[in-house]
Amino acid sequence: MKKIEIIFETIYLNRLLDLFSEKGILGYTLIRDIEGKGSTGMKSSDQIGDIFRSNYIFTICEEEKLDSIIEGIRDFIKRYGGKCMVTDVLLITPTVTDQNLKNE
Amino acid sequence: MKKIEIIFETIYLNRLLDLFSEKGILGYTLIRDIEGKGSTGMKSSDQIGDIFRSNYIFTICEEEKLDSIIEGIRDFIKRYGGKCMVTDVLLITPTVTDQNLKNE
Amino acid sequence: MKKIEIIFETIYLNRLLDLFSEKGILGYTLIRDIEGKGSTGMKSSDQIGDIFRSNYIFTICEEEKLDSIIEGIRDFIKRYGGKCMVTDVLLITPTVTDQNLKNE
Amino acid sequence: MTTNLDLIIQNILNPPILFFFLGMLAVFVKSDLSIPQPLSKFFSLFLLIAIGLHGGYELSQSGLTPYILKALSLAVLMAILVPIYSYFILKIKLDVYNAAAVSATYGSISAVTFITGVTYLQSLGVEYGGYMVAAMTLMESPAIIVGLVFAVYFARDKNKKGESEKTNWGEILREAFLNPSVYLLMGALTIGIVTGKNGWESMSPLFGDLFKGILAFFLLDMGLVAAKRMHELKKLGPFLIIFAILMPIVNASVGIALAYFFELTKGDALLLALLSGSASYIAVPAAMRLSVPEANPSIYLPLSLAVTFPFNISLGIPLYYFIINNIWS
Amino acid sequence: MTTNLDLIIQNILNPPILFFFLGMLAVFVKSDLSIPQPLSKFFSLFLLIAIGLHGGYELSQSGLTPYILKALSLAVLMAILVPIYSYFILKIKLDVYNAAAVSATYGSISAVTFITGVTYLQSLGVEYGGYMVAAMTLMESPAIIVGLVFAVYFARDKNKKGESEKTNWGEILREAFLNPSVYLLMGALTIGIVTGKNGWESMSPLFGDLFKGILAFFLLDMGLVAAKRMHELKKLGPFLIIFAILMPIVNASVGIALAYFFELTKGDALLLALLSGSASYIAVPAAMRLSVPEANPSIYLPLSLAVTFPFNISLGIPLYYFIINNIWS
Amino acid sequence: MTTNLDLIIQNILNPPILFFFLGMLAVFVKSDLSIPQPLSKFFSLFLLIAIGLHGGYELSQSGLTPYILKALSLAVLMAILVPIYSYFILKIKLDVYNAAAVSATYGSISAVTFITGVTYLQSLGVEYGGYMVAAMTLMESPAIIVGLVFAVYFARDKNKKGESEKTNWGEILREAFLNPSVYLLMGALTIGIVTGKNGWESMSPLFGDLFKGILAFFLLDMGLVAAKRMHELKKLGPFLIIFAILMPIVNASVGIALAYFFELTKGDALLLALLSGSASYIAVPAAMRLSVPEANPSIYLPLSLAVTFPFNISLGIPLYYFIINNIWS
Ligand SMILES: Nc1ncnc2c1ncn2[C@@H]1O[C@H](COP(=O)(O)O)[C@@H](O)[C@H]1O
Ligand SMILES: Nc1ncnc2c1ncn2[C@@H]1O[C@H](COP(=O)(O)O)[C@@H](O)[C@H]1O
Ligand SMILES: Nc1ncnc2c1ncn2[C@@H]1O[C@H](COP(=O)(O)O)[C@@H](O)[C@H]1O
Ligand code: NA
Ligand code: NA
Ligand code: NA
Repeated sequence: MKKIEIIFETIYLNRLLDLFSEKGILGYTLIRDIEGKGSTGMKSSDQIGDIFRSNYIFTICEEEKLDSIIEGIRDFIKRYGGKCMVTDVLLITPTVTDQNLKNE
Repeated sequence: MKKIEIIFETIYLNRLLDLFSEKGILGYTLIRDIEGKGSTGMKSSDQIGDIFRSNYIFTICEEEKLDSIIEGIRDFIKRYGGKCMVTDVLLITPTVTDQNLKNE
Repeated sequence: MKKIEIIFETIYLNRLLDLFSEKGILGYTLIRDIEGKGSTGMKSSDQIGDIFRSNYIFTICEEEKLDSIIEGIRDFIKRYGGKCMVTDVLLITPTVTDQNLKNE
Repeated sequence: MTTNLDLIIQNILNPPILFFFLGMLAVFVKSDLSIPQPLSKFFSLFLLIAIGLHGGYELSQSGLTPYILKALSLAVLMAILVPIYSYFILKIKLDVYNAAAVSATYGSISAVTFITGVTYLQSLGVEYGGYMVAAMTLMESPAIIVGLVFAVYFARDKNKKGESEKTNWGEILREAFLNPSVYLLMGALTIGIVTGKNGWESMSPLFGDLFKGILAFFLLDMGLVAAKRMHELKKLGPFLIIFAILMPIVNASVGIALAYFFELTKGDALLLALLSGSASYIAVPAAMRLSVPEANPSIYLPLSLAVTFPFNISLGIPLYYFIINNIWS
Repeated sequence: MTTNLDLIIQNILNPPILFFFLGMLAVFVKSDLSIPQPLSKFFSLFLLIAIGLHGGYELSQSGLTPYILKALSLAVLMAILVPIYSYFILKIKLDVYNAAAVSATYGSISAVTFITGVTYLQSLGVEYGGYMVAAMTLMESPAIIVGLVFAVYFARDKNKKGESEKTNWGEILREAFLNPSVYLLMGALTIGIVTGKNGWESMSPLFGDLFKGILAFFLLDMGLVAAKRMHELKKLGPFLIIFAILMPIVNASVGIALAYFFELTKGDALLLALLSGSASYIAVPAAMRLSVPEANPSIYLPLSLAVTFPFNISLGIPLYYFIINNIWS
Repeated sequence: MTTNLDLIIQNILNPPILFFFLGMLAVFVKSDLSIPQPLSKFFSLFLLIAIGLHGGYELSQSGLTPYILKALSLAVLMAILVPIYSYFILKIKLDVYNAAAVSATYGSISAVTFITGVTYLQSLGVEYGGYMVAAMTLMESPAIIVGLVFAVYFARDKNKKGESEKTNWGEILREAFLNPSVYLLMGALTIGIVTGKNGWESMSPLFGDLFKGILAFFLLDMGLVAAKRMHELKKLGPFLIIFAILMPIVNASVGIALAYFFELTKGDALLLALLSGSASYIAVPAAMRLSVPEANPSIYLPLSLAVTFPFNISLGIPLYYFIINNIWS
């Protein structure tokens, strides 16, 4: 499975979630009010109001879906800024066999 | 080394930590009150009370311990829900030689 | 690209950011007030004051820079404690070609 | 003579109640209004401490009279009765685990419903006893135990096939009697009793004067949270929704009957009715999630939070008072 | 006779203003003072509710007189005029998107500037109308719409080459009229009107008595945040910095002229001037970031927060009052 | 005549103190009670601002008399003396770094201990001076400098072998004199002086009337945090535990002797004793962690927070007052 991590401005959360559901992403994990620095300056968590604040989200998805999702995220980042990373993960499910662990 | 990440309901934190110490896991990092969506609906951070709230935890452990820990986590998830992922990481320690970095 | 994750005591944040800029790290993402357990006991988020509190930071950087950065972080950890992990990630940029995704 | 409608309007034209509906409306019109969790926590800690301190102070003035002991006994009786008969009603449609969890939820109480009733009595100028806070505290825990006994007893057979998961009664008792709500309420009550008049005077600028304002703030938050859970009601079907409205009325009526029979005052009768009719949405759901993970929180939480709570604070309070007013006079 | 300097000192020797500068100073001397975000949120929710409730209560006492309707109409007029002429001034140096965003920011209002003006009037013993809170509420949204119409209209050509991004007017209207600030202010205003004297009396120990203290706390926080944004001003160049100081004076003067022409009282005139001269730093920046992502928030936020806001609360208020005082008498 | 026991009971039957023990008890019985960090921060910001404003207001009324200058000088003297002799006592068992860190901790002060003493004097009706807040502010920083000088001076040899880590005195001085506690206290004190009676009147509904209630809330939190650190005491051994109880008594006694010799009033003597006897658990630990990372925070924080603080607020205050009462009369 692939883990897609995205850092984005808080204010665009709903648009990102819309993108997710468009692309058939049904699960995600979100951490609000993180901080960070990048090409667009500092984002900090102690703002008054929602400008210059960041969130972090990740979703685990099947490799087959990856290309289509990444394409959507690339457009998102082009328009709204942010960063996106992809890594390989092994998802542990209650039913998976021990075999999977070895083969990672 | 392996990084084991788990997302679970806040209310079961003590049980997960019990499982960790049972399995000889001595170190972990915890982020409270994250949000997320999955098969059991939305977990949000602005609940009144502790139901429908999630935490995120990860632990770095040796590959030899992995199987035994994963087995415990699988039971945990079967009973209490949640998600678990495993990835490879390189742990940097003050004493490790530069060699390790190259060999990753 | 490489993802360098560091867990460190809140109080040393400025010193770590100084190290980052010394080493030419221009971007990072920071999550404050996480919790954790390790060789130096429990760090919790509900302290009064800043002692025994932890932050989590990560930075994505090019592989060429890795050795120099890790060396600095190793000194940092030796003096101030903390944990550091390195993983491989694929950074998605608005301009990257789909080729990169395949080659990961 | 005040009519039923007057009683309702008197109740609804109360800033805290209106803030509750303002919160609900925010969700329905998709305003982004939100209240960060540390503030919710602050408001609920504040309210628990305030209720406890004030009740303790009043108890320190009144002492423990036979009348008070009678009222406290009736409260405990209701806290044991309600979850028992609720369980068997719920078993009609639900499995053992969910029936146990829902009955525990309804057997326990909602402190905010209680204090909304108190401010209602104050606005009508009707007397009530500070010892009813002690009654409330005593009513929080029993239902957790009753619900769990049902879950363990009636689910024996199922458990046999699974691995032998022993019920950790120590943890459950701690959860029932030492969960933060009960603990803080008992603690503040005790401090209120021990420090008496002097204590209350030094604390009342914060915990007395600001009480209604903070209640309004907290109800705004509860409105937001309750409305966000409402969409889950659709999946639950009519039986449970009707249960969540009728059950409070039934429980309140049983409370009223007992209060009448044992000659409580009108004010105390309303509070006993409200305690009997209200359902928990913090302490009991947390206890159930821990000890009966098989039960579905998307059943017991929305019923309590998004149906019974709004019903009680808007229509329930004046309705129960209307009944009491007619019977007592 | 009070001189201009007296008026300034009278304004500055006010704990809330001093706390604002204490916050700024903390950043300049690199003290680690910080206020967690949930507290900022608490203070701003508190202030909005308090302003709304009190304004609503006063409206419930005064009713809707022709004079009040006149004042409200002038307010709406200013809220539409200001962003229009600001846009064309800003276009001298900025592109369409940034000009639209900055003009929307200055067309809308800052509630904290408004209430700082109110406490100033109170300290001078000058009368003003509670209905000005309604005026403020009406002035929040129009500039968002005006700014967006400009952005969409004048950027048509550019958009043609890109993918056809249709403007989502539904979302924009919701953002304009139902953003948390506007929603809460309207809601509290309505609750204040509906519950009248009784309502206000039950809420005033929290939302009335503590108002100035919480304002001081919030301004301490705003000082910290404003000072942290100051370094961004260097990049903006003199045109915009001068704009951020002159524009409030121009807008306030237009407001004063209208107030004089339509015979508002001195107190109401000051508040209209302040509303016209103040710029938004919460609601409008959020709306602009959402609907005009092409505009650079490092332009419109620091101008409003780190230049116009400090200017208005320290020098603007006494300056505008000095002008009014000389014209009216 | 009040006996020592009466004095203790008078102190302990105080809601804030009782809430402290309620917090501790919650940890011991494993209740899940917790107070989110933004609330702790709110309470401590509130208390610092309130103490500063009120002290400043009183200073603005009294002016700077020779008596006050004497009291302030004694305070500074104690703040320099205590860490010096503490260091040499601690060196018996600890290494340079830990001895320096612990002595800095005990040389500085605890604002909450101070204000608990103030409320104690108020409950006894004993007079004290608002200028003691200035004394407290002056006492916060010197011990940080003294501790660091010891650490740097006595650890020279060790440092030689390691890489040449130069002590960053700029950062250390900023940490000593501009850490958030000192900064906010000084700032609020100044605002209190500058705005005088009018200023205090506008702020007192929040920062005056609610003071004891917020203190109770904060002490509940401190009880939780202190109890959670208690398990670390086991590892520290009897020398340090005894130090953490005897040292406050010694330091307070030296303070009392000086106060008697220089003819301070009874109230001021108690406050000087408390300031001398109390230990820092926020500002100094943070400064030490930054500038002496070699010292173990699991030594200096639990000693101050989990031993000295509870001792001082429960038994120390009445004990010191008992001594003063006997000597002065
Ligand atoms: N090199 C990096 N490593 C980790 N996080 C980054 C990096 N660059 C940017 N970020 C995060 O992405 C956010 C937006 O980046 P940017 O669009 O470059 O301003 C920043 O606020 C950081 O939180
Ligand atoms: N595909 C996914 N990617 C990332 N996080 C997920 C995913 N699915 C579930 N989660 C997280 O795991 C939690 C529990 O998931 P579930 O048990 O499926 O409801 C959710 O609330 C999310 O925080
Ligand atoms: N094995 C581990 N897995 C994950 N996080 C760890 C681990 N060990 C330590 N940590 C984190 O690193 C922090 C400092 O660790 P230590 O220096 O060992 O006390 C802890 O508070 C944890 O947040
Ligand atoms: Na009940
Ligand atoms: Na304006
Ligand atoms: Na001391």
